[in-house]
Amino acid sequence: MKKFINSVDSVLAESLDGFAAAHADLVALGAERKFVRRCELNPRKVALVSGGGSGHEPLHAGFVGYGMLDAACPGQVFTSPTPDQIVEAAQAVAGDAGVLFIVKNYAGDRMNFEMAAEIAEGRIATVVTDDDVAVENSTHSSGRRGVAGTLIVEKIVGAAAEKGLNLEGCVALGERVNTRTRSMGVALTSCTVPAAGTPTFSLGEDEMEMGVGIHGEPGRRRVKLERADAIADEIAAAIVQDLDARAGAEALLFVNGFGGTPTIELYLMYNAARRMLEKRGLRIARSLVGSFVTSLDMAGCSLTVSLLDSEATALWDHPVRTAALKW
Amino acid sequence: MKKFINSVDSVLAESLDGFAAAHADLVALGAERKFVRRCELNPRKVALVSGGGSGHEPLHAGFVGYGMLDAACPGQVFTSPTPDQIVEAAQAVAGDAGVLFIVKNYAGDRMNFEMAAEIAEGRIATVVTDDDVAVENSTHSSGRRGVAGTLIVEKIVGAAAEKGLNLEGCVALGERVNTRTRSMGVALTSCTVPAAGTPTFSLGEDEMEMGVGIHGEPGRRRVKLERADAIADEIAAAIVQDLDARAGAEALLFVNGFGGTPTIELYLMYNAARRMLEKRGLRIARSLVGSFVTSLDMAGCSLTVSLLDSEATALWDHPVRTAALKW
Amino acid sequence: MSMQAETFKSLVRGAAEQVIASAPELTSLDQAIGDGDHGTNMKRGCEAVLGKLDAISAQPLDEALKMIGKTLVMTVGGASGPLYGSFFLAAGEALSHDKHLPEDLADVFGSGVSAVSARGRSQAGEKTMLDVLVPVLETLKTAAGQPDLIARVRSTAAEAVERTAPMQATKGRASFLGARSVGHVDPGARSSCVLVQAVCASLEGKQ
Amino acid sequence: MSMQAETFKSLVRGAAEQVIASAPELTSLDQAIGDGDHGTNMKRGCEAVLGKLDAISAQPLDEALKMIGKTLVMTVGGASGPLYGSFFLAAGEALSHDKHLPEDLADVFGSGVSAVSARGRSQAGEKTMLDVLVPVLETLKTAAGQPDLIARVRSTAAEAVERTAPMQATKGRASFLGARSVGHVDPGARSSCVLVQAVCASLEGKQ
Ligand SMILES: Nc1ncnc2c1ncn2[C@@H]1O[C@H](COP(=O)(O)OP(=O)(O)O)[C@@H](O)[C@H]1O
Ligand SMILES: Nc1ncnc2c1ncn2[C@@H]1O[C@H](COP(=O)(O)OP(=O)(O)O)[C@@H](O)[C@H]1O
Ligand SMILES: [Mg+2]
Ligand SMILES: [Mg+2]
Ligand SMILES: [Mg+2]
Ligand SMILES: [Mg+2]
Repeated sequence: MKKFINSVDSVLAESLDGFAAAHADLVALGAERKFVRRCELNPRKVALVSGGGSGHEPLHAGFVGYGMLDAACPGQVFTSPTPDQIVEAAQAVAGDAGVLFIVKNYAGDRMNFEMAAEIAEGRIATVVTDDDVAVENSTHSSGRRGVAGTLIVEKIVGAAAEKGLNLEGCVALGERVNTRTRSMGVALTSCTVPAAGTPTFSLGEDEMEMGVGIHGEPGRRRVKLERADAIADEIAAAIVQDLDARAGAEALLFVNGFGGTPTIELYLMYNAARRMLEKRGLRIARSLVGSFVTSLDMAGCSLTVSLLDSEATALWDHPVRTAALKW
Repeated sequence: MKKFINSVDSVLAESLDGFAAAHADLVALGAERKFVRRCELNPRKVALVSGGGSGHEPLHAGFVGYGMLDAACPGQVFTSPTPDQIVEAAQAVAGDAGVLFIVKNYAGDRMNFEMAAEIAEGRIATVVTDDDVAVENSTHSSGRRGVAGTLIVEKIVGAAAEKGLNLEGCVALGERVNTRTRSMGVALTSCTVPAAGTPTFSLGEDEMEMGVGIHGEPGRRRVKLERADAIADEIAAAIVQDLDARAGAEALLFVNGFGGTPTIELYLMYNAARRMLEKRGLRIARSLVGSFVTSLDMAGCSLTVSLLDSEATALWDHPVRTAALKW
Repeated sequence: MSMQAETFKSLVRGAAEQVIASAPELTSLDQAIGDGDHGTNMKRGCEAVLGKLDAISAQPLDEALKMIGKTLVMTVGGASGPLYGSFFLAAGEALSHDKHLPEDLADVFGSGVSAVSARGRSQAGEKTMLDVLVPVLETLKTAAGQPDLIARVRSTAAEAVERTAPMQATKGRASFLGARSVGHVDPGARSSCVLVQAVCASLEGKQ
Repeated sequence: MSMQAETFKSLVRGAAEQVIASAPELTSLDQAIGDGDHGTNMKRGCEAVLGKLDAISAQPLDEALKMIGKTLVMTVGGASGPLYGSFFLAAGEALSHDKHLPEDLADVFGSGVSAVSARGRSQAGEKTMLDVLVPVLETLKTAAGQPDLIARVRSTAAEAVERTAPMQATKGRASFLGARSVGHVDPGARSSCVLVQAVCASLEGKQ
């Protein structure tokens, strides 16, 4: 395992300390590093709290700031945060308008946020994201995973909350955006969880894992490495089929790196994905390219498509001032 | 070689097409993809043109936009752009105030920009960056390499040009910033040049290359992998010794990923580097953490320290609107 | 309370140490069909319990179990944190309301199992820890009072964990794998088995 | 002009093809003490020359050499692009001003070498292409008019390239390595040798 670390037990704490120090103008770290919150709170707006296992940086702490989240709770690497973290984060940022939890659809995340919602005081509502189309057989009862599309939900609902939308409105908007958002990823290499010390899975020199999850979970299948166009085509097909979009529909295309894939390749994939989506009748009206929802050091990427309407577009364009997203 | 590509010959072209499409609101691609330029030009300001081999994305094209570069010339992977590219870029963005070339100190870059300056019309001046302290023996006559500190020169001079500083002023400022900026990098793995198909060098499971260049050039020496604190300490010592800063001096700390190292590790390194620099009497007043000056898919990072004065700080803080840096 | 504080303490210590010792195995099971953190999660939780063991065993049994549950909830995270946490919270709660050990062991354990099932919206057969906990509960019921109860619980747990291998997961992270989850033992089932076996070993040692 | 267009064309084609064939070797030399692109750079430039070969060989020799130089400058990039480009531009320029082939071969070649040296601010002994070009120029001067000129040029180039191995680079990318550049042949010296040898082979075949 080749990583910049001092000890596997302190990776998260040291990384959070660095994050908070580097962005002290935007965020503050809660006691015992239980959460990251905005420096400047607005007590009249709905407070957005998200969180999840670490190892997906900059998700979620990198999205704390004006126009997006109010607080984020970092769990241990790939491990949901605990209810006390979430409760304390909610209490630290809650104003008069209630608190919205944005939770990726994993058993652990859902249960910990659920326990937090049972304990915390004040009005709390939850939006669950489940944008990953990788798992074909939807008969299994846990539903789909929440992956990179979560960023889009957080951005759009974050902007709406900033503009004064109430808690019910934020829930409805979040669910609507989630319903119109689909993602799928592919891994060229495994990630290595620091505490585990060995790669979560292993791929041959000519193999890739199609439909991989952001925790290194196996995906649809292990196949021979393909050309970028073929990869983009397969993912675009899976997404478009599932989205059931009308021809000419406007969409946001988000090409997300998993941590070990460099920018030059991400833009090449964007170029391929855009062509594959346009071929299928979508019009790419907004774009995001970068490593925002990572899986530690995994080489790979995911494509996310989110259908836009004028409301969603305006909220996407609304100013945002966080460590990882700024415009 | 596991990369998202279609063919090794078209990597750059496809990645540039993707970049230009994703950021069509900010940049436009020149004919034959010879350069990337701002959409909106200001003919009264000094035009900043940079460029160099590709494979370091988002450097330089990602820094084209308000407050930073006017154009960037992408060469083939790790290969300086050719004089015709540079001449056409200069002609496309030149206004009344002249053109400033910002060139990293490599024989190829210097010669190609020099030939371009000989050919192009109008007033042209050049600033050469050489911030890499890795090479200890400075008796060799090529001087030092220009690496991640180039970003800082481009940002600060870019802001000054936006505010109306003339060509001579921009040269003087660029040279001053360069003189006050030092970097050094370390690699945990090699990069793989697509056209070469194999890693440029190979490191054992427990080895790192201390002082590596951003093209995978060997560095000071190959040593056993160390803890993050020890790595940060060695680099900080080399930088501080070379900078010869007075105690209490304010500095910008830039922790730069090489492409294969994820954000969680970069913030951990930032945390370590900050402590090591503070121990040596520097005060970290500004920070940047991310993969901005990469070396394809190399795992590793570099630390850059730039001494600040109130002018440099104000110019660093000045708004910037590019694909990769925005505030 | 019929169980002495010292006995309880050594029982908890034994169980926690067993789980910590099996952390690498739990992690590698989780690498196969999950995200490779179950061992680390359980180790962190058990270390937290060991760190508070004096305070825990100073409490009456019901409060002690709740403290264990709370500690697990606050330190384990992931799916297993709320689930094991809920188990001990509910078991402690049952003892606070008219249940007594050892006579109501099956009921108390059953309260814990129900809490896991409620929190996880899951039941036996979905390739989770419940596929060990539910069979163990059955044995606790059917073999209650029998002299070979402990031995039967041990073999129930050992067999149950193996039976998760051919199952296809429909809950938890492994469910995202669909058919590819088949052929691997569930990590949470394994940690439940380790816990049950460790408690059995303590009780046997005491006999 | 004493050299026929057809001969010149096949000479250029032969040289370009030789460089293209040796691209993998050039790249692997560059991986050792540079950035691993020298073969790709030279291949790209030579392919561009081949693509324009009809137009190039339709020109008078001085213009043809300048066109080659310009093509290399515009397609190779890196350090080698301006250097080889300057070589051919200057050699063509020399022919435009009173120099003639074959009698002024050493002068014409010398103009190219001087241009490399001026553009690169470098000289022989710094572990670059000049460590082949300068010795070749010496041989062209000292052995001018001798019957074994071509053979002597070939052996000069072959020996010169090997002599770059023990040198420590003080120019180009390898200079950043300091003492670690010792022990490796310089990639640009090697490509110069390939070019010189290919021209020699063409001329030998013609004799
Ligand atoms: N809904 C559920 N009901 C019961 N047990 C579950 C459920 N979801 C997960 N589990 C159990 O939790 C275990 C995984 O725990 P752990 O790895 O610590 O959490 P995570 O899956 O969040 O990484 C699984 O092996 C399974 O036994
Ligand atoms: N200043 C110089 N003078 C002469 N030759 C040089 C100089 N700098 C570099 N070279 C030659 O160029 C070669 C490298 O070419 P290439 O790999 O194509 O460019 P780059 O170093 O920019 O990647 C070196 O091996 C050396 O022979
Ligand atoms: Mg987990
Ligand atoms: Mg190069
Ligand atoms: Mg797990
Ligand atoms: Mg090179």
